[in-house]
Amino acid sequence: MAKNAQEMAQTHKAISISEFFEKNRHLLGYDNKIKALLTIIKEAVDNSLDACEEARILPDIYVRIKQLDEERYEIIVQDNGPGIVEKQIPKIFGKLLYGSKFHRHRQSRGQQGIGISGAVLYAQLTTGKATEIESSTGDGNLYNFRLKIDVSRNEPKIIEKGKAPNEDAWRGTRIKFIVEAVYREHKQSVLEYLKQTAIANPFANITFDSPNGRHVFVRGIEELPKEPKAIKPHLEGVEIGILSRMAHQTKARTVSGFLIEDFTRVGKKTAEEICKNAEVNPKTPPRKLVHDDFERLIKAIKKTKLINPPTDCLSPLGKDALISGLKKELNPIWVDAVVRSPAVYRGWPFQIEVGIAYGGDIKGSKVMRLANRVPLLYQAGDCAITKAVTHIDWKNYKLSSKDLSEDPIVIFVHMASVWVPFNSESKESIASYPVIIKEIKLAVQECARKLGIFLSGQIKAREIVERRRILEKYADDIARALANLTGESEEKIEKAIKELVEWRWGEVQEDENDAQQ
Amino acid sequence: MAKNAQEMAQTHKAISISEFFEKNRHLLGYDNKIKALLTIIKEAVDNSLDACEEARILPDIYVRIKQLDEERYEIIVQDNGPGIVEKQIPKIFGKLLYGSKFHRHRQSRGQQGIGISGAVLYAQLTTGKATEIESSTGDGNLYNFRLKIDVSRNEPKIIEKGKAPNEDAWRGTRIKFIVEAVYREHKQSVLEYLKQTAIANPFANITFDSPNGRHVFVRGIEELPKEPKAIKPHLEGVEIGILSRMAHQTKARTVSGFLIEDFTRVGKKTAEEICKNAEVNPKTPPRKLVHDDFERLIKAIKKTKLINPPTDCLSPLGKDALISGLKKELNPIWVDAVVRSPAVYRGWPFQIEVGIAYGGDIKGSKVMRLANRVPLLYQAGDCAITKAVTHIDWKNYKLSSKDLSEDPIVIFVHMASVWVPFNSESKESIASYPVIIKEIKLAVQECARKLGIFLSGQIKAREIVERRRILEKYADDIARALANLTGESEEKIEKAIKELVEWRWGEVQEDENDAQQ
Amino acid sequence: MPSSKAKSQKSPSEIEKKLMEMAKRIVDDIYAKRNPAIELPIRTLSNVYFDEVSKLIRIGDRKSIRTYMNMAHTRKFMQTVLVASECKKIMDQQVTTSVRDLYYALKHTIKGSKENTFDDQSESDPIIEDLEAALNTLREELNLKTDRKGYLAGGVMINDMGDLINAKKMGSSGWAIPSNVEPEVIKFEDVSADYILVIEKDAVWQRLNEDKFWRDHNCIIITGKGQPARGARRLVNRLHKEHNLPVYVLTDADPWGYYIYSVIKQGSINLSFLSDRLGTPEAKFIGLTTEDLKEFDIPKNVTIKLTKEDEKRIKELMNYIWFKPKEWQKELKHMAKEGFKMELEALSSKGIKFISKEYLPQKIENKEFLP
Amino acid sequence: MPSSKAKSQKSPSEIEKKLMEMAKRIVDDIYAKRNPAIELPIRTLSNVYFDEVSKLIRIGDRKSIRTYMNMAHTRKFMQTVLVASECKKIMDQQVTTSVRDLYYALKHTIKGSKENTFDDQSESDPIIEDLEAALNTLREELNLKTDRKGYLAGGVMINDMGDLINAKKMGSSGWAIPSNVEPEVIKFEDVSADYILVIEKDAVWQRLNEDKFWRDHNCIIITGKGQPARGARRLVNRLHKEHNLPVYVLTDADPWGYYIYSVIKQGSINLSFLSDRLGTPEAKFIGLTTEDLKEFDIPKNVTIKLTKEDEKRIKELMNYIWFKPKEWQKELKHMAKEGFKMELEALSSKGIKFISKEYLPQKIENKEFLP
Repeated sequence: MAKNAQEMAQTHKAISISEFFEKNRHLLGYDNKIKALLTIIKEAVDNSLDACEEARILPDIYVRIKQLDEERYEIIVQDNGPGIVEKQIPKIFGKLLYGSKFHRHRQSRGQQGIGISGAVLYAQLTTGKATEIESSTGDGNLYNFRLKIDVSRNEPKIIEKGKAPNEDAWRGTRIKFIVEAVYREHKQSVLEYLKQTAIANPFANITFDSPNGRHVFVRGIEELPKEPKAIKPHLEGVEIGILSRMAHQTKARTVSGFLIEDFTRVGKKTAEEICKNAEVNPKTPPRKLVHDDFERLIKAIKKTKLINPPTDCLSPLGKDALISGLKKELNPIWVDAVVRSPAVYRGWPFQIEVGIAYGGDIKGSKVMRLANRVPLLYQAGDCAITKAVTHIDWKNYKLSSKDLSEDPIVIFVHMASVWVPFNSESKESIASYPVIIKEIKLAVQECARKLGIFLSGQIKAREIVERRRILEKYADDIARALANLTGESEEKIEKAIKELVEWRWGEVQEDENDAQQ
Repeated sequence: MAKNAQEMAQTHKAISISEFFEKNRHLLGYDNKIKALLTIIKEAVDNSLDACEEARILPDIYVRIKQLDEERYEIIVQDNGPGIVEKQIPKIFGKLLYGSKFHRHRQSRGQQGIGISGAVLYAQLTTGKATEIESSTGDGNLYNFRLKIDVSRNEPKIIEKGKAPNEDAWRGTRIKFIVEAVYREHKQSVLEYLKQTAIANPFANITFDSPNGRHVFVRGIEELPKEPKAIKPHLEGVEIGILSRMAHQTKARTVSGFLIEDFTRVGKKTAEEICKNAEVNPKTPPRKLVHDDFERLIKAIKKTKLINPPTDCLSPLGKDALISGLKKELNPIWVDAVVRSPAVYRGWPFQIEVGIAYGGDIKGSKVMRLANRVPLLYQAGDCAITKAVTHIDWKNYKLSSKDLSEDPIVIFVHMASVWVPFNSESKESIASYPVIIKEIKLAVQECARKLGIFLSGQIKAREIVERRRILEKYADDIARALANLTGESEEKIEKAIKELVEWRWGEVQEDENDAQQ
Repeated sequence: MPSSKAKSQKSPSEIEKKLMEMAKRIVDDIYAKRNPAIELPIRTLSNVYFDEVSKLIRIGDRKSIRTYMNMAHTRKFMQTVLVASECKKIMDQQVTTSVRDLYYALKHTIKGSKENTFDDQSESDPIIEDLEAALNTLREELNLKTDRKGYLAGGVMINDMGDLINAKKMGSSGWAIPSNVEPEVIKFEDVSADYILVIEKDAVWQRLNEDKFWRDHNCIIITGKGQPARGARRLVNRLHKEHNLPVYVLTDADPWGYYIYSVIKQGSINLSFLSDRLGTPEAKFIGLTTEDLKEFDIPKNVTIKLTKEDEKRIKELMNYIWFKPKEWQKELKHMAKEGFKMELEALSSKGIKFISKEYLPQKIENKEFLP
Repeated sequence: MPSSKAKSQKSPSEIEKKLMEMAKRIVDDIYAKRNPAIELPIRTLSNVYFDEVSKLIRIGDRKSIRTYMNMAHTRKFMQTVLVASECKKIMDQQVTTSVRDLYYALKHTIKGSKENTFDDQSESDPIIEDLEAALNTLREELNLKTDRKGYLAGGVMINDMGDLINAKKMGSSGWAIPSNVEPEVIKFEDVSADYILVIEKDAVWQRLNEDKFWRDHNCIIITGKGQPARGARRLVNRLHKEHNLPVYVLTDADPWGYYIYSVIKQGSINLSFLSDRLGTPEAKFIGLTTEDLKEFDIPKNVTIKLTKEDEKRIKELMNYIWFKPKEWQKELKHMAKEGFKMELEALSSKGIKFISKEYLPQKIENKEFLP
């Protein structure tokens, strides 16, 4: 029956983030049982790789998927990373939106502190089972937890907790989930994800015990990529809401100082120019700024020429690593890579690298899409990478089809960025910002040009050999006809033709005065 | 430099949901400045309609968009709803994931308590301006607030607060945003959204002062749709995680009682059958159930034949209202509607209704997609409605093109459900569950059949008149030829032919013995 | 019979009477307020049969009724009446005209509309065939003529409209066969040849004419330049019937060539009502066959691979009752199995004069014919 | 000249000598390890010009060099040598053959490969034209003949290989024009006609032949059945040159008909090297024109709407230098503006005998010609 405002007010209530994602699990990549398995492994392996890299450890990753029941699987992911200190374990695995990477501006695989706890949530939702975590930082203690999430409070619920002596001084983290899922080996499978991961992280050893047997992806290079640095935000793309919040939280005591210290690449001159254009005294304490000041500051920032952000926050794979990865996993007859200089969108630096592998063991064509070394397997159609690659006419690069449908080729595109703009929270495709598409296209085209040179060389070599074959093929008929016409000996003419060919077949003849032939 | 686990632990930190959506605003529908304007108005108008319906008030909604600067707009949405009590105002508008509808299982426009506070967040982010809310429940007091959101805590921040005497005893709510945005009138515009809203809510008056002038959508019927009832969850589709959580929160004292009281449509017999199959004593207190019990219960539930959920939680528009809405806004020459019986997906009841309007003022073809009376304007390609409509061969229904590309037709499809499965949080398209597609298809086809009958009647009528015209057209030539052949008078024969036609033109001749002609 | 001057008044011919009767019935229907109707024999495969006695394709008894008031017929009904009327006109004037002229004479915009009586000739040609079948007559008897095609040379003296033509004295061209070879126009004054050789291809005919094959073998050589037009078929029919000359047919070794032979022999489906006049059931097939490849040691590389369409057509031929004789079934099976066909010119690979000096003499001498 | 018996030994003709010289040069190149080359006149529009003096389309001086070692030429080079050799063979044997026979005689699989010397006749035909142009000769002089087309009737007595043919006594068919009408084969014994009327359409020719138009107007009527083959064009050229007969041309009023006229008059681009023998610059255009519609009060409904292709072709014609005379520009502009074309048969809408009794007599009497 009709309610009045008072009655309605009584039903209002806060919703926990866990409840929200429990009901909206597709937003995190749990649309169906096949994809769920991939999502869990992806979150765990990404975390392991991130942790190893940050601790400068060459990763050894072990993944096991074991079928327990028709639609029930046990998943184990183990790494040799730095381990997690005891008191952090519950929150990292048992609370959504908890993490180290959200407030830091640096390239990493994970970003939002939502992935691994999402997996724990999915496990408890579908099988009711707690997730087991074992970890040691390499000291004498080995901690283990059995965890769930208290959904209504979004807090970890410790089911069991233990400590054991760590006699081998083992270091690392091992997680075990029990989930409802379905295992398949197809183009969007765990196997494909691990293969692409091995290509993009050739410094990692990955062992995968699948329900169908073991796959080993052996380390190809012994060096970790350079460590990305964290950066402060860049003024380009900053909005008034963020600016005013930062101004109220800053430790700086003047507006000028605030701009210089809290943002990247702002020097004294730039800060003062902004203040001048905004008609704000650079000495004003930031907390005293009022709304109108912020409006004028934002306008002034938009008018000021800003220096691009530094790019040491990025850690591209690099040309050699990329080539090494493609070679070891694909065994092509030709491979090359192109690493673009960093570029910027909305104040965030990013960098595109592209590798192309052709022929050899490769069958058919494939585009491998990666963001911060993580393979993207779903939503290819919406992705900036797909758009860039499909807009290229591949015939221009001597491939046999416009759309690659008939060529043995893998195009590997990696976007490294502090902040990758995904189309959805399940991180499956990159948003189509024009500048991103442009960078991808330039990189792919540059690499494709190299492939084109290789392919046209192959074609040319074949053509020269073919030329001799053709010339000789006709000698017999021509000789017979000329003998009939001139009365000379057929054998003699044929021999002369063959000598002529022997003598001159390598010469390249161009069609000049003879357009109509 | 390399960090160890202890160092890493120091950087871990909880992330507020506001921070999360601040950075991921595209998930809420703020992908760009054109869409942002639509999203804000949509959230505000949906809330107004929901509130009016719940309070059984015939809605009068006023919307105004005023351009302040190149990309800055003032948006006002005002309703004659029940108003909001003073102390709820800050939380409803200033806290994400706060609302009345999330924990209740009933059809409503909003669901997650994230829409209107998301709009407040967007406003403060882009212009730094607080949002103004005025509301009265119709008593002597008129409350007004100027609100922002404290992003790091996800709590409302009251900038200003006032109370005025409400001398006219005005009742309702009025919101004013100032945002960065761009106003356009195209197929995904505010205007289109309001037009479709007017069709789907013909009991509402909507007045829209756009930057280009006033549009009024006048109320077509004087009756509100029947009020939907809230329902408890249904056992179909319940997962072990939810079941065990509910069991620990229930007030029931036995498992049997828990199943009967906390779920819809579970009778004593069903509850006992489930317990028996699960080898659980129906008298066990729910809190004493252990994990294995839940596993067996879930299996038993899957095996038990369950009664479908009740459907009084749904409030479809109904055939008359739908026809009335389409007529008043589209002025077609033909209109009809089909309301399907409720169906169920994953335990949630839903209902499809379809209206088709043809000809008259309609130019071109359009599919209007609505979920719980809210128009969906984006992501048409991914939507179950689009998929169902495009899989139909429209030529079968006498339309001139297979894909409607040449027909003046509007197909209006409404899905009413307690829980609409959207493809993303911005609620722009319905997920493609097979049972949903099937229901839509059946409804559209049934309605299309009616249109087909109308159209073939039109064709038939044209044909009969055409027959006479054709017969008479040839009379002259035939008469001349026959006169030449027989020597009779041409005039006499022609007159006789015309009499013959006059006499017999209405008779329908079928091609029977004469296949080769 | 045709002449440039119209006689002032002449009594109507049988055909003209039939036309007038048909018109009279229509007018009676109109006056009686009945739906006016024209009865037409059905001319599709469904109403055609192979007459085992005469060995000709013949039309059956089934008729269709074309009526004015059936919308699917109305336009054709009008056109039929118009063509009938025009035929009467030209017969009255005692002139002949081409089917294309007839089309132009009848084409006009219908009063009060933008529609034409006929949009193109493909609308009027079938109506003429309808009338031929309905009146059981030849178009030539309606004073209409079609495109002509084909040449003749050899031992026959022809009287064409009073001009005497000696087919042994026609130089490199031969005598061009006109479209109307009915006895009223074409008479055979003297026939000295022993047989008739009908050749699919004009180039081969020219080769044989240049070699004066008809003189050395005392025969008549005729080419239809592909599928022979009515004129050439009727000519063969008349020479055979009136002078008892055997007829041998020489075509490409492919399903289309074989079909040309069958049309010369027992008539066609479309003109089944004329088979008596156009078919020559006693004709024999002299070649090419795919078996010739081996027998005459023809190099394999001048054969042509069968196309999908060829293969389909072979299957169709095998099902026609007039290709049921075992020799034909064997040849068609052989062609399908070996997967090749051959053109007459393929014989040139054995030398320019191989066909006239070896191939044909051997075949005729040994009577190596297919039935 | 051709006969069925090869003379035992004959001395080589001029043409044979040219062929042998060409071959000699190639062999010399081979012995000297030079890239063997054949020089060929270029036969495309780019090397063709309109000779204002003779009023003929003529070929220019530009040559292309076809060489053995240029991969784009190798196959064609081989084919050219083969065709030359085969021509010598048939000239040695003193026989003629069709271009199709030539193709078959040369087609074989190349030793040690799966490639054929020629895949189909469209490969050998252009090589023959290349040789004609290179040797400045007619294919008939290479003892080759093409498809024949066309008929003639009227005041001329023809000697064809010794057979005497009176074109006034050819009945309904007329005399079929052979492909080779060179003086060695065809001689004109007696020419009594006053002029030649060349008619695009056979149906119209038959109408005029039936009306004995050639008798009443003392002329010769010739049809090429569409675009006339070389034989008919050469015949018109010879009759005009040798007996000084005026030539009038009657075609459809459409760009294709006008082009047929232009080919009769000044030759074609492709055979520009033969214009002297094939073109008759003094020919006049008698009709149809689109202006006739008004002048002869022809009903508008027998006209045909121009297609896109027609419109394109009209524009092309307007740019040809030989259509530059103002009368032609006016007619073409008129056609484009009015947007219709007409076929000769359209005249039948005025009555069956309108063309022979009114249209042509009036045009000829009043000399209503286009240049």
